[in-house]
This record gives sequence, C-alpha cells and structure tokens, in this order.
Amino acid sequence: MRMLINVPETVVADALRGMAAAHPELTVDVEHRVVLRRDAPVAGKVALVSGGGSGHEPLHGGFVGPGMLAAACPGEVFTSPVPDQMVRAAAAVDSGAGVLFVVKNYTGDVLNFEMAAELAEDEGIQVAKVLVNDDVAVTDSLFTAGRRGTGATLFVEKIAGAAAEEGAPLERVEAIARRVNERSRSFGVALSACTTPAKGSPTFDLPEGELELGIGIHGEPGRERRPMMTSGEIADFAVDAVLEDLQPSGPVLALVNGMGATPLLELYGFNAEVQRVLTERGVPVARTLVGNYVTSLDMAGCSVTLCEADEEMLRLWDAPVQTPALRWGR
Amino acid sequence: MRMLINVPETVVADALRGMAAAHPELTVDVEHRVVLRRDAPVAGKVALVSGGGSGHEPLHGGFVGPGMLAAACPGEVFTSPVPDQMVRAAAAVDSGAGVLFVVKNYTGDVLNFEMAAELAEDEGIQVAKVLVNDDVAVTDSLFTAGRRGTGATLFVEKIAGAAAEEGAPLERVEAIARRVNERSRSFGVALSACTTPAKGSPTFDLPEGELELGIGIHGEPGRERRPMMTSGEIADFAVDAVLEDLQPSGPVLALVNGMGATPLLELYGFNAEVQRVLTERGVPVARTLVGNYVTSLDMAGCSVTLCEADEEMLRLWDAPVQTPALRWGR
Amino acid sequence: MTDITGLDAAFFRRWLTVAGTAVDREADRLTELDSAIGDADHGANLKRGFAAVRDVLDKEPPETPGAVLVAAGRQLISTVGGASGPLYGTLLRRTGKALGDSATVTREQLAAALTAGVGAVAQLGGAQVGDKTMLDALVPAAEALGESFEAAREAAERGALGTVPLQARKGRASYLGERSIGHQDPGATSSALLVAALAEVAAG
Amino acid sequence: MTDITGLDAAFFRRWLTVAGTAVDREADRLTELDSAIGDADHGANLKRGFAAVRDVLDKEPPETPGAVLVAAGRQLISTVGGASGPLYGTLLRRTGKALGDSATVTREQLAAALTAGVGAVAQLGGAQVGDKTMLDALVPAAEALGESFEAAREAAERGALGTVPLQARKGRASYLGERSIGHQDPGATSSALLVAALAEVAAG
Ligand SMILES: Nc1ncnc2c1ncn2[C@@H]1O[C@H](COP(=O)(O)OP(=O)(O)O)[C@@H](O)[C@H]1O
Ligand SMILES: Nc1ncnc2c1ncn2[C@@H]1O[C@H](COP(=O)(O)OP(=O)(O)O)[C@@H](O)[C@H]1O
Ligand SMILES: [Mg+2]
Ligand SMILES: [Mg+2]
Ligand SMILES: [Mg+2]
Ligand SMILES: [Mg+2]
Repeated sequence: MRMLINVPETVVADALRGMAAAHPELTVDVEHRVVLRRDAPVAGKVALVSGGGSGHEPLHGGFVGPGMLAAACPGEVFTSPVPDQMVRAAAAVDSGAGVLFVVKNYTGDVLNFEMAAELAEDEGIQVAKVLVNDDVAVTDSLFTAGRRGTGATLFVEKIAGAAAEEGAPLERVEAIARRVNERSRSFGVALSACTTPAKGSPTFDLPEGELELGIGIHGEPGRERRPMMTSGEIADFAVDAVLEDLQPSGPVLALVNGMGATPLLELYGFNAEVQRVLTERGVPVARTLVGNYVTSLDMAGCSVTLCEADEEMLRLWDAPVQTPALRWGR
Repeated sequence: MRMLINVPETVVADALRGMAAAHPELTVDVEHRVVLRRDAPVAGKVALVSGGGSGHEPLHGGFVGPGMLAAACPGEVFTSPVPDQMVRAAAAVDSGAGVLFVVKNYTGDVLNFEMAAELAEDEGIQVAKVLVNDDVAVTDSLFTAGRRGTGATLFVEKIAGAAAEEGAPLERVEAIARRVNERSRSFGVALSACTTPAKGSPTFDLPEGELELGIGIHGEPGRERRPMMTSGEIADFAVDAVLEDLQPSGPVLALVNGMGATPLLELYGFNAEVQRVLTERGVPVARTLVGNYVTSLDMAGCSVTLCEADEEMLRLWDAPVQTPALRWGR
Repeated sequence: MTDITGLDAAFFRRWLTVAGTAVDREADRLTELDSAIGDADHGANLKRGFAAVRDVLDKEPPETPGAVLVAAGRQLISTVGGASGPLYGTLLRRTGKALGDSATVTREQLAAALTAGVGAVAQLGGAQVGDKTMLDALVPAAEALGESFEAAREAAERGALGTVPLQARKGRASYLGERSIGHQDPGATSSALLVAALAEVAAG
Repeated sequence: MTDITGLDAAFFRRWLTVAGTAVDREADRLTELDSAIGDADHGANLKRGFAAVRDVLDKEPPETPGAVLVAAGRQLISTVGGASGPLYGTLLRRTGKALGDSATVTREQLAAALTAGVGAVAQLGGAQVGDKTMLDALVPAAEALGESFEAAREAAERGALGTVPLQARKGRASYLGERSIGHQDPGATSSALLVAALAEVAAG
C-alpha cells in the first residue's frame, strides 16, 4: 500500500484539514464536510453546489470560489456524499436566489442529491439540478445506469458558475449548465488501475503492456482491454470515440485531463496528438486546458473532453475565476 | 512501460508542441526548446531564465510568464539542457537590463549554465547566476556534488521574478534570489520509484511496504530505506530534517509538494500533518502551497520546503503572477 | 426475546446489531466483490453505516419495531452515501413506517412491511429483479418471509448467488456490460447477509 | 589509414564513428549503470551526442585531427546536456586544440594532447582520480597511451572496473553516500568504451 495516509478511515477528514490550512480564502467545515466560498451567501446571486466521492481532486473542492462553485460536498473515497452535507451546503450559500446542484450521473450521487433537494426545498430553498453525463464509453444507456459524469463537470461548473457570478437567475444558470452538458462528451483511458485506501490494492489487474479503454473515474475497469498503444493511437481512439457522438459545427473547448499519476510531460505530449487529430478531423479548437483536474486517485491515464461552445459559453469560460485549481482574469 | 508516449526519443518535443497548443499566451519554440514570455523582452526589466532536465513539470516551463520566469529551457528527461538553449533564451529576453540564470545545483546544470553564461556575455548580455541548493538530504557537501536544488526553485523563481517585474536592477534581483535560496530547505520522500521513458522500467526497486527517505527529483534512491510510515510520521521526519538545518525566527513559506503520482487528496492530508508538526515546533506559517509543482515523473511521494520569509519576500510572494502553473493577483 | 406471539423493539435492535457484526466480518469480501464490478467501497460503506446505526440505537433506543427501523434507516442515509446508503436507508425506513407504531409485530406483518420497503427500493432505484442488484436477494426474501425466517434466508442466499451469471443493468456494474457477467453482485450479497442475520436472531 | 608515421583526420573520424557504434550497442548498459547510482540517462545522452557527431562529421568532414576533435567536442556540448555533455565535449575540444593544425599526429602527440584534455575535464568538473568519475578511466588511459594504444585500452578498462568499490564524491552518485559503493561508474564505463574504440581503430 504505497499511500501517504494515516489510516484509511480518516483520509477525507485529513485532506479537509490540510485544505483548510492551505486555503484561508475558503471556509472548510471539516466536521460537516463542506467547502464553502468565504463570502457566501453572495447577495442576489445563484449558488452552485456540487460534490461527489473524494479521490477526484481537485474536483470539486478545488473549484470552489468566485466564478465557479459556492460550495462542494466531499464524500468518502469514491462514495457519493450524504444528503445532510448537501442540505447544509445549500443552506449556507443560498442568498435567496436559489441553488443549482451539479450532479454527476452515478446512482449514488443522483439518489443522495435527490433526497437533499427534497429536504432543502422543505427548508424553503429553491433548488434546481443538472445532471452531468458526458462519458461516451457507456453505451446502451437503456440497459445501464446511463452515461457517467466525468470531465464535462469542469466545463459545467466553470461556465454555469460564471453565469451565476454575472447575476443570471436560477432558470438561466440551470439552462446554461444543461446546454454545456448536452454539448460535451468525454472518453477515458487507463494505463494502470488505482488503489483506494479502503482496499489497499489496485482495483483491477492490468498487466504491463495493456491498457483499458473507456474507463470511468472510479477505478472500474473499462469496456475493453487492448495491447498498449502509442500516445498518438490513443488520441485517435479517444477523439474519434467522442466525435462519433458529438459532431461539432463550431469551435470546441478541449480538456486533456490526467487521471492522477500520468506526468504533465506526458499529458502535454498527449495534447499535441489530440490537437493533431482534431485538426485532421476539421474541428477547430477555441481553448485547451491540460492538467490533472478530474482524477481517479493514483490511476495512470487520461481522458479527453470536448465541448461544442457557442459565443456565450466561450465568454463565460473566459470570465474571471478564483479557485484553488482554476484561476484567471479578475 | 505504462507511459502515455509515442517513442522515448520525442517526449520532450511532443510535450512542447502540446504546451504550445494549450498556452497561446506563451511563445514555445519547439525546435530550439525554449519557452518564452510572449511579451519578452520587457523594456527596462531584468529577465529570469531557468531550465533543467524535463520530467519535473510544471517546473520550469509552467512558471514562465509575467511575475516569474522570462524563459525556460527544457532539457531531455532528467538531463540538463545545453548551453545553446540558454544563450538563445537569454538573447530573446534580455532588454538590456540583464539576465538572471536560476540554476539548480547539479553538475550538469551548473556546467551547462556556466558555459552559457560565458557565451552570452560574449554576445554582450549581462548575466548573473544564482545556484539553488536546498535539499538537506545531501549531507557532507565537501564529499558530494553539494546539496541538490529542489522545491526552493519555485520560491526563488517566484520571489525574484516578482522583484524583476517591479523593475529591480540585476544586482538586487540576484541578491533577493540568493537570499531566498539561503533561507530555504527541503526534504523529500519516495513511496515509489519513477520510470524514465529511456529506461522504461523503475529507476530503483522499492518493495511494497518500504519507502525511501531523502530522495532527490531524478529518480535516484534516497539516503535511507525504511519500513512504510504513516503520513504523520513522514511529516515529523521531513519537517524535523528541514528544521535541523533552518531555525526560522519568523514565519515561513511552506511548499508541500507532490512528486507526481501522489493524489492531491493524500497531499492535502499530508499538509495537515506538516502544519501540525510546525505548530508543535513553534514555527508560524505565513503561506502554504500544496500541489504537484516540482515533480519526478510518475514517482509517488512528497517533499516539504520551508523558506524563512521576511516582509519583502512575503510581499513579493503575494505579488501578481500569471503563468500556467502559478497564477494569482493582477 | 423472540416471543412466538410477536417481535419487539429489542428483537429488531438485536437484528441490526447482528447484521452490523456480519457486515464488519464480511466487509473485505464485499469490497472485493465491489472491486471486480464496481468501485471497491461497498464493504467500507456498510461498515460505516452500521457502526452509526449501532451508536444511535445504543444512545436512545427507540421503543417500537417501526421506530427502530426508521431510526436505523435515517442513520444509513446520513452516513453511508453511495447508492447503497439511500437504498438500504429507504428499505429500513419504509419497512419501519409500514410497521406502524405497535410494540410487537408478527412475522407475517414484517413480511408485508418488508415487501413495502423492497417496493420503495425498486421505485427509488428504478431497478427490477434480474438487473443484478440487491433486489435479486431482497425480492425473493420478502416473499419467502411469509413462509418462515429460514425460507427467507435461503431465498436471499439463492438470489445473491443467482446474480453471478447476470449482466448488470443498474448501478456501476452496468458500465461493464458483458464484463459484469460471472461476478456476484456486492449489494445482493450484503442483502443476503442482512436477511441471514434476521433468521439468526429469530432462531434465538 | 593508421600510418605508422602519423594519425590523420580520417583516423579520428573513424575513431568517433566506431565509438558511436560502441555507444549505441552499450547504451542500455550505460543507462542501467546510471540507473543504479544516477538518473538513468547516460546511455541515451551519449547516443544522442554521438549521433550528432556522426552527422556533423559526415556533412563537412574537418581536414585535420585537431579540427575533427574540436568539431566533435562542440557538437557534444550542443546536444548532450547533463554532466557528461560539457565534460566529454571539453575533453574532445581541448584535446583537439592541443593537437594544433597539423595534418597528421603521432601517438605520442595524441597522448600529450589527451593529457591536456583530461586536465581540462578535471578542472571543469573539480574532480580527481578516486572520486568515482570518468577521470578514473581517462587519467590512467592518457598516461598509458604514451606506451601504446593497447596499454591505454587496458588502463581505461581497469580504471572503470576500479570504480566499483569506490564511494562517489562527484556527480549524482555522490548523493548516495555509501550506497554508491559496489556499482561501476557509468561515465568511467563509457570512457573505457571510447578508449577501446581508439585502440580498435589503431589496430586497423
Ligand atoms: N438502481 C439500483 N437499484 C437497486 N440496487 C442498486 C442500484 N444501483 C446499485 N445498487 C446496489 O448497490 C450496490 C453497490 O453499493 P455501493 O458499492 O455501496 O454503492 P456505489 O455503487 O455507489 O459505490 C450494488 O451492488 C447494487 O446491489
Ligand atoms: N564533476 C565531475 N567530474 C568528472 N566526471 C563527472 C563529474 N560529475 C559527473 N561525472 C561523470 O558523468 C557521469 C554521468 O553522466 P550523465 O549521466 O550523462 O550526466 P548526469 O549525471 O547529468 O545525468 C558520471 O558517471 C561521471 O562519470
Ligand atoms: Mg461508491
Ligand atoms: Mg541526467
Ligand atoms: Mg461501490
Ligand atoms: Mg545521468
């Protein structure tokens, strides 16, 4: 167990204490497991609340701050948070303008956020929800829990967060969030499994020289195992998988995301290949973000998310954001 | 070989192409391997130039931009760049106010930067050099190549870069850089070795359940191997190793750095323990930065860097910076 | 005690205690199963949840069977998270609600209430028998409980084993498509544990 | 050809070609040695450098022994990086400069020039014999070259093997302290390869 931890039971609480120390500009409620904008509630503004299992850092806590999330609720590792956290977060950040729950499409997240929405509404908070489900590796959604929410979460949180910051009302923030999700698709690849603290050994067995195509962000095996491919071949496969489902007529936002243990050096090299494929397919790229943003603990691998962005979405993407992990403009 | 690459020979060029695509705000000269501030040379201002082997990303290319480096020269993986790169970078960024070379103390880096300084001076560029050597794991410096340059490089580049941005003359920028280095110390720990593209297998063999104390950032084994320790025990060991050599009388800057493959969740948890130890030792912390900043490819592990910061250093630390990896203020 | 005439609050508290012990004992196995077709947390999730249930039942033991199950269900919802938290929480809460506030209930009454609880789980999760979920153990168990505790235990066990050849259509395992075949569902397995605990307590 | 009366530019070009081939062949071994006590790049570094040397010598072959070595040394400095780039680059450049611009040189002249080149390496890197570096092969080789090519080859080989029991005091290996003992120095090993290539070409 090559982990920098004390005991598996306290990893989330330990991380929140460390986050609190590193980010005095946030309010980190370690006991109740909520990360909040220091200045919440912000008068007259819609508040975005998200959350999910831990192990995907910087998602979501690293995206809390002006221009993005008002609050994040971290669950146990790979386990959706509980309704109590979401209700507490909603109550803390609601200025009366309402709250948008950004929910990645997993059974656990969906059920817990649904319960939380009911409870928050009981407390007089206006709640809207957007489901993020961008992962094209999940096919036959009739016979599955549906597409997983992965990289597009970052796009939804950033763009809808900017709309909220501008003072857009809840219905508009919700509509934009929905539009971003509808126009976003992702595909992920694992070069290694990850190790959860609770299990202490890799979640699946991936021999050297093989890779998993179509993985999610919870250490689950993918749809298919193949002999190792080059960065260029992986880019071809991943981008084509996305483009099979999303035929953008205009420029895209591209997220070239690391799963956690893939060095930035490799990620940038992979980005060069992603850009090559997009050029070959005639897809113009408006903005590119490269880095470890939606991770899966210590998994080696990467994912590609494309979002067909209209002018409003691009403007909101470029709008100022001040969070631990995403920060530009002012 | 679990690597997201095409062939080992092109990893650095591939990464630079990918970096160019992701960062239109930088000038990336892929052919000559130089990453430049778009607006260089900046009239009247001293320019910081750094560089070193690749594999430590975001160091140094990710630190190029207003308020930090004017240029970075990436070498092959774990191999110092060649003088030609540094001379080209110096010529491109020198406004006449002079250039400061920030050099990590490794034989290769020292020799290549020395040659470059001579050549650049032949071209009429005023060059100063600062050597970063903060790694307390290297003892008996009389019988070694001396302390390695690791995490303190970030402090030197940020603080001296801010001084340069303010318009300080070369001697002052050099003096501040030197002061930051003198007041900084680091200690690193590996939970796994890393794999270089050229070798394709781990640089050393670290059995499960053991760790290496006192490692550098080039995949070399450390000074000592021990049975696995908890995050809290590692924090005790690392912080005490630093404090044995640095007895700060005032507040410190703390960098809790990941070596590449350690999840941010664990790093934040480790930071909680580092803060605990510092509190126990009576060392006040002025600022804390947690993340993967000075990495060693896909090594799992962490390092702690402390810098005894005076008021000027804190002010310069807080000054605006606009680079891919470090970004605040404006 | 397990009086033939009726099951009291103490019986239900004992059930949840024994269930918690079984969960602790089998946590690694549940996580292992979840690791094959899920995200390797099912054991840790239930361990955390049942520890919290034990705490709350120790602190202020509710006085009716219904109240015990409602309190336990709430606690699971508040501490487990994931898919199983709301689902098991709903199972206990809705079963408890269906039991009303009588001080003792019969096995037949429990069977009817459990059927209501299982129905609520099916509605919440949108799954049905054959989807390779906890329902594959819970549905037959609720039915067989009309007969006897032991029949319920056997039905749940059979249901859990029966998930092995199934392709998952709900929950995380569904992402794997055909690769989910050949593995036993962790939720069905934990359901069988819970029902076995019930039979064990009933057996005295 | 290796004329008894003198070594010409073609001889030195051949030396560097044969050395490059040896480096290509032994690159993995050099990297392996560097992996044990360094950073696992020595083989790749020299491979890259000697490929560049080959290119430049092919494109515009210099016409004197001194010019061949100076051009090769410059090329190593411009393409290798790391510690070995400046050190080997300086070795060849300064040896070449010491040879002056005569069209042929004797072995004795080469031995003297190499001694100058090795001295420049020692000065640049601040190391001396016994520090577990390339100097442990180069210093005895330069001395023995006064005797014969074969003696130089043997001396370099012996010097490289002799680094095994040493504790490193320069370069990356020095960070390991006592843990550097028991491993052969990669730079001394590559130096022995280069001297062996020289002896091989001299043997015809
Ligand atoms: N929609 C659903 N309906 C009923 N049971 C479900 C559903 N989705 C998942 N489950 C059950 O939950 C179990 C997984 O629980 P757990 O691992 O704790 O949560 P998660 O899947 O969120 O990690 C599955 O094995 C399955 O039995
Ligand atoms: N100061 C020095 N003087 C002489 N030779 C040195 C010195 N430092 C290192 N070397 C030689 O360089 C070799 C390492 O070269 P290489 O691996 O290419 O560079 P780096 O150490 O920068 O990765 C060592 O094995 C040693 O022989
Ligand atoms: Mg889970
Ligand atoms: Mg090197
Ligand atoms: Mg699970
Ligand atoms: Mg080396």
